Amino acid sequence: MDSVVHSSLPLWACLASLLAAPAIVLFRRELFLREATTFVAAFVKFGLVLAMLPIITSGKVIEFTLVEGFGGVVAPILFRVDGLGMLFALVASSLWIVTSLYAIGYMRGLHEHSQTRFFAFFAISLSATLGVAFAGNLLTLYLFYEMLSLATWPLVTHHQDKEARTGGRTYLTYLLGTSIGFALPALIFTWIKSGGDLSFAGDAILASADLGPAQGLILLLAFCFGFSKAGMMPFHSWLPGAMVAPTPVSALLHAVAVVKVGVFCVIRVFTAVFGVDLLAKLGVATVISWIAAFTVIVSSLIAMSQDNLKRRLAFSTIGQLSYIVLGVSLLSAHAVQGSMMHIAMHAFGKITLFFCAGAIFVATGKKYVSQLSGLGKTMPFTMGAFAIGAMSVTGVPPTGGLLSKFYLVWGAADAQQFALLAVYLVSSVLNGVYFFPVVYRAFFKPAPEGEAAVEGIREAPLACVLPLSITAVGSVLLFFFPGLLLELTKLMTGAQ
Amino acid sequence: MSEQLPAIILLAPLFGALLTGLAGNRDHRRCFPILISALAVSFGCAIALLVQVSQSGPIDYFVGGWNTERVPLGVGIQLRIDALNALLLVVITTVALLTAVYSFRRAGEENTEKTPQFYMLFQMLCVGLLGITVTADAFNLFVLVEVSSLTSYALVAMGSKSRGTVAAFNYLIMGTVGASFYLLGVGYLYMQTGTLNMAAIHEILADPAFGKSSTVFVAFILILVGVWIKMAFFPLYGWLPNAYSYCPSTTSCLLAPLMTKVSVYVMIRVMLSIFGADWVFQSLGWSHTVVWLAVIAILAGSVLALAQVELKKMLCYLIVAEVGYMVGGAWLANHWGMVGAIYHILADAFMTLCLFIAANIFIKHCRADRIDQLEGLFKRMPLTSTGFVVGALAMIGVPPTAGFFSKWYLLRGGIESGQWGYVIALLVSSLVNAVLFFRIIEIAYFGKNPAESHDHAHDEDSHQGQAGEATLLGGEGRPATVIPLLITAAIVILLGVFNAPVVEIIQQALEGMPVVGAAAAAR
Amino acid sequence: MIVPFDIIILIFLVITALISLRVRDLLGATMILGVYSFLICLLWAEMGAVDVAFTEAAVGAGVSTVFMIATIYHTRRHSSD
Amino acid sequence: MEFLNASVIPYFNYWIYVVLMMIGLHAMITKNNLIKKLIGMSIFQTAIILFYVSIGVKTGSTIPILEHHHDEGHAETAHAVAESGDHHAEETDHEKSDHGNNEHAIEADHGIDPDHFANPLPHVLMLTAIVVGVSTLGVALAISQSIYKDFGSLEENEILAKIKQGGPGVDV
Amino acid sequence: MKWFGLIATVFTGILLLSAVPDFAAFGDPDSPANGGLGDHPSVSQYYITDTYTDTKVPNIVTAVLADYRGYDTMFETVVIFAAGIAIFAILRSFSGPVAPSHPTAIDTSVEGDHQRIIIGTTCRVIIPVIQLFALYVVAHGHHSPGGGFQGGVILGASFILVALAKDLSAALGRFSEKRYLALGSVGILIYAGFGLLCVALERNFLDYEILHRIMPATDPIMARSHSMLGVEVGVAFTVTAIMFAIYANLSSKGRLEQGF
Repeated sequence: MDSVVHSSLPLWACLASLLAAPAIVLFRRELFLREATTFVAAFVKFGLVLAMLPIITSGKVIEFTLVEGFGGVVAPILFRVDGLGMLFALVASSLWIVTSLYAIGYMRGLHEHSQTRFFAFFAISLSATLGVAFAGNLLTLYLFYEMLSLATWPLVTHHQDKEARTGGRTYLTYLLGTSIGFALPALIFTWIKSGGDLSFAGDAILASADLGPAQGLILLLAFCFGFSKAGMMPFHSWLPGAMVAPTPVSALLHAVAVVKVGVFCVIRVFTAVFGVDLLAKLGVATVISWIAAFTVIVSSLIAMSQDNLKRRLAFSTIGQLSYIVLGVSLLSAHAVQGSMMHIAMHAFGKITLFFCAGAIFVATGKKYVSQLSGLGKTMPFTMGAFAIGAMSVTGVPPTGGLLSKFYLVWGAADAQQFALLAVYLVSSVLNGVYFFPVVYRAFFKPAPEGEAAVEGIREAPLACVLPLSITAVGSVLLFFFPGLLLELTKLMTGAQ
Repeated sequence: MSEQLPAIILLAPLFGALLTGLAGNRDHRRCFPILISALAVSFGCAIALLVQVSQSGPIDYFVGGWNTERVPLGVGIQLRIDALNALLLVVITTVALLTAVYSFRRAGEENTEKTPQFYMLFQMLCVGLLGITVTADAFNLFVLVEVSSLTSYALVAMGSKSRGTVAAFNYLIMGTVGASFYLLGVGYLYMQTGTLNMAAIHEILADPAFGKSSTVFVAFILILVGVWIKMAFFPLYGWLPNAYSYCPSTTSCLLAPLMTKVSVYVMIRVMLSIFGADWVFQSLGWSHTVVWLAVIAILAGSVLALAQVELKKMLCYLIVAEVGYMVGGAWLANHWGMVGAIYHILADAFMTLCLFIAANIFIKHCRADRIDQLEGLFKRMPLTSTGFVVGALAMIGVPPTAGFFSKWYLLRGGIESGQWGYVIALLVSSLVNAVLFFRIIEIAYFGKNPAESHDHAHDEDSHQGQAGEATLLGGEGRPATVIPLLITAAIVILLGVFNAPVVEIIQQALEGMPVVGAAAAAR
Repeated sequence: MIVPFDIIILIFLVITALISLRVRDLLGATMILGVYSFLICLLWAEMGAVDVAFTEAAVGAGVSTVFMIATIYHTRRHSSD
Repeated sequence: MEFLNASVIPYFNYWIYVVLMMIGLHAMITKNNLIKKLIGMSIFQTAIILFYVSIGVKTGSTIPILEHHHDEGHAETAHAVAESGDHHAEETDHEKSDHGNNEHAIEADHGIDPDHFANPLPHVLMLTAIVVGVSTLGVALAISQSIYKDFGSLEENEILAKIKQGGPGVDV
Repeated sequence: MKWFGLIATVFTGILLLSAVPDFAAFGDPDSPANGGLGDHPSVSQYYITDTYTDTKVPNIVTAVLADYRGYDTMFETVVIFAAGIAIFAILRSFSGPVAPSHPTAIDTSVEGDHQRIIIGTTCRVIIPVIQLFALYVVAHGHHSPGGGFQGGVILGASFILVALAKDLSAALGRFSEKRYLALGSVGILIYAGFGLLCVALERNFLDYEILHRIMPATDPIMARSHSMLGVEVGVAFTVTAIMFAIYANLSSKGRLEQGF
């Protein structure tokens, strides 16, 4: 059993960005100070997460109780850092640094309004994300999950125009609707069934509960659809809607933080709420598998038909998220490991792609795939990074995406689910089909007549290009040095 | 002196009212300090009582000292403070105090020449509500209900809006019917038991012979219907929306959080302390029917709220829905449902207060009360908006606000008792609340609709002229209105985060009057 | 047992109540309400509730009638129903 | 006739109270004129008072005032009562002796037969109820005057029509 | 609305009647309310047998009203007071005098002055008598029907009579607005003051017994009796003031000028 370390580090890691929000508001006139605050907070946060890393890798767990629960009346609000949480926190906090840099370039480049509000809510969103990562029980998880939905709303609707209004409406309708309508009752039902235990520590919450297959299925579905940030069909359409947001938001939140929070919650539900053993006994996980498989295929097909680059990426994200859900629902150790790794791999790949999309928009104002012809010549760094990101998401070596997909496929084989294995393979092909035309068009098609005047390299601002290069390099590095990730995921699957 | 607290808590505002009458007429500026100090004394008493009760159990206080050995229970009037009403006392005094701060200068503007009278009615209303809460005598409760009702009719009718007067008349008619039904019910009980003391009645009714008595049955229905009218439970809610939305702003801040909640308290008190859970849930066996009524109330309240274009009206219909929550929770006939209902009394009082204060500041600021006229307020009034958003989130039930945890307990009760209709209604109403409030937040956040911007251009300019963006709080209301709002918002959150100790106290209260009675436990 | 006196008064009570609600002249209705109050006060006195009867005589038959007339004087005397 | 004898005549007061209450309630709900509503309210409230007073009636009893020759000076009797009060604490059973109208019987309280006096408690309660009734009536009348000032009418349908029109005097 | 009202009324009626056969017979001295239930003797029996020893007040109703249930009565007075303040708050208008041309519903034109003289003279004769009687009712409430409330109403009615016979301003000349509002407050102040005095002497609220310490020449029981008189006077003050206040406001539409 893992030994427990009590430390307030998780709280401070969480608070680092939350406390930065008022400071950002305070410095709203001093642009330099404001952005410096963002950076300092990002680095502090990352540092705090890193500080916890040695403890976690040594096989221990950090716990911290924020609010006590009294005599079984209600669950306490409690932080608990384990391998999975650590992995997610590392990804989120490291990418925040990069995104901050990118956001400054992007927002300044486009002279966006209300930048202060933007940065403040961005910081709050990160706090909520880390809160989810470090949540020690379902109640805390739910609390930060809701906080994240609400804190990102102003970011999604940042443009405050009609489109943003509609997008924001869809966003909240789906996220709040499902979390209140499905997740909350599921949560309370779990609380009753388990006799007042919601903690992730020790055995799975429902491991010893008396639960029939029908109840189990309903509960599982309620959780999976309730955490609709995971984007499983039919509750996926908030994500394309959210693409009205400025690109840094789409990049960090809708490729990393928000959506990954969704799948993170689903993984928690599978591993810590039900437990693999119980699910295997009930045999209900296949239903989820097939829903996820359906989502994977259908979203890839839809992605192919999208001309708006960000929307194409969004549908790709939906598919990739369901990879993770599918992996964890296979209930084999390797697949679960693959799912967890895919959180990180996909994060690096997809954020690169979004950064690229944003950089293209900043530099040229182009939003559509069909406009990208010949762009490889004027924006070689951006498009190069785009190619790497696309490779990673598709799973082509030498990028990190290959590793996680490998584990997923391995897991499917372990579980003897060859039909689902085929789904993985087919969808990888589809990924290629919708990404590589973009790369091809950029590098090998001549620019349209009217724009031929542009000569030489016309990249986006350095603050935009630098981050996307970093994340692209990161994707490649993850292929060569996946040790830490493997270690963290093993901590989780080994514990089962 | 500490054993006299149950009397002093009421006497402070009573003397406050009298002093206001004697001293305030000459100089209106004297009213406010008197009000604040009277309510502060009450508040202190309430806190002291809560501490005392949670440490050493219920307090019995016999007015007139009629509790010697040879005097049977019920000869004099008894006040009884257990954990339940101690909590409620704290809520009432806190809400009253916050509203009092809010009323600073506002009341003077709204009732120029009648400020002392306004404050007298204000304090007498508090006397009534506190009295309802502390008493353990069924008839005394009626008298105090009348004190609070009569003052609230007047407070509603005082406004300058003529529709408010009409609403006050309806309120008066309905209120009188409600109170009379209650009185009649008490009469029926008195006829069967020969006493008016709640504990004594309870003791007599515990005899199973009364399980079938049609008099007791009718008494219960009369009291229940009477209290339902007072709390605006669904089919009987007609008086509430107009009365609360066309009255002066301070009045609405005081009445909306307190009146219905206190009525719910009375219902719970009647159910548990007079009739007893055994009788109500076992002999009567109506809990399914009432929970379904509550479901209808919740859904109807939510749907009607959706149909409103005026902000305060919408909030009023939400109160109707919230009453459904509490009635339903109380009638789930299990422990957690009751805990949820009681916790929701506390939570809803502060949520409603928060929303009403914010709404009143908005309305004053925009000089308009329609939802679509609230454009761009967030930029101009960030603090008020924060308060409003906190209240809205609590209404929706977002953690960690108090609204989430009350829903948590209510849902738990609903699931445990298998009342799925109620569970679904709660969730649907949460979603409707989400739609409602985000519609407002959207309007207030996005600023004006491009289509109709020219209508309000001058409005915008005038504010820019006044404050511009130079100061953060340029467009805010007065500190006296914003500070209570922020305190309330903080309470809403703190009550949520620290719900466990509160629930502990509620459970302590329910130990004295179990929801699942002895008969049910024995089965 | 109930004495016939009671029964007669009770029946008269119902009659006066109905009349006062039927009469369209509000002043008349108020007067008849006064009669009603007076009758009920007699009844209570007969039932042994002298204090209640006394109060009702002073309040129901006396002051509240005056209050009502004061209001009718300032509003409309005729009622539609 | 049998029904009358069995369930109406012994409960005649209660039947009439219900009838009066229905009359009042019906008027409060359906009458169009506000003053008529208030007349209904008065009838409604007196019906309840009638009910309460009826509870307290005892056949063959007298009014709840002990006869008392108070020309004998207070201090002396008070003293005697104080003594007998102490005395009383030991004796708990109320022996029912003949009701005596003399001073002595009153002082030795167990000489009082409760059956000889009407039940005082409903009377007390109803004094309060009457007071509440007149207060409510007063406030209601004030509100109706205020309505008349704003709408020029006391008929509910006319008022509602004016509100709908948003006519003069209506500030919505 | 008509049908709804009828259905609601009939339903209520049936509900109420359904319980009637379960009632104890009318006038039954052994009904639960009158005689108590088995081992629970009814409180009213206690009142009848013990009031005199407890309080030395022969009128049981007064004793119960002002002592046993004095707390109720205090709030009953508060209700009255609240009604007075409420009516002031709703109706009182301070705007300047308005021409008395508004149409009145009732024709009050009196034929000639001689009727006014008759009324005036009669009133001059009977008003003192009424007021004296009112004071008697207040003071004699211990021994006969009556008490603070009834006396107060009568006293208030005598002022109303002044207003009716002459006009409102004449009555207000004797009993001005400032005075009656203050008197209303003072009445409750007296009542609650008695209670608070008991608290100050370390007994429960309204436990008059202890007041014998500060009242001259009383014992605990007479202290109750005397304090009851005191609170009745308080009630009478408030009721007098508020009855007149209500009338004054209602009869002049809150302007306190002419009245009728």
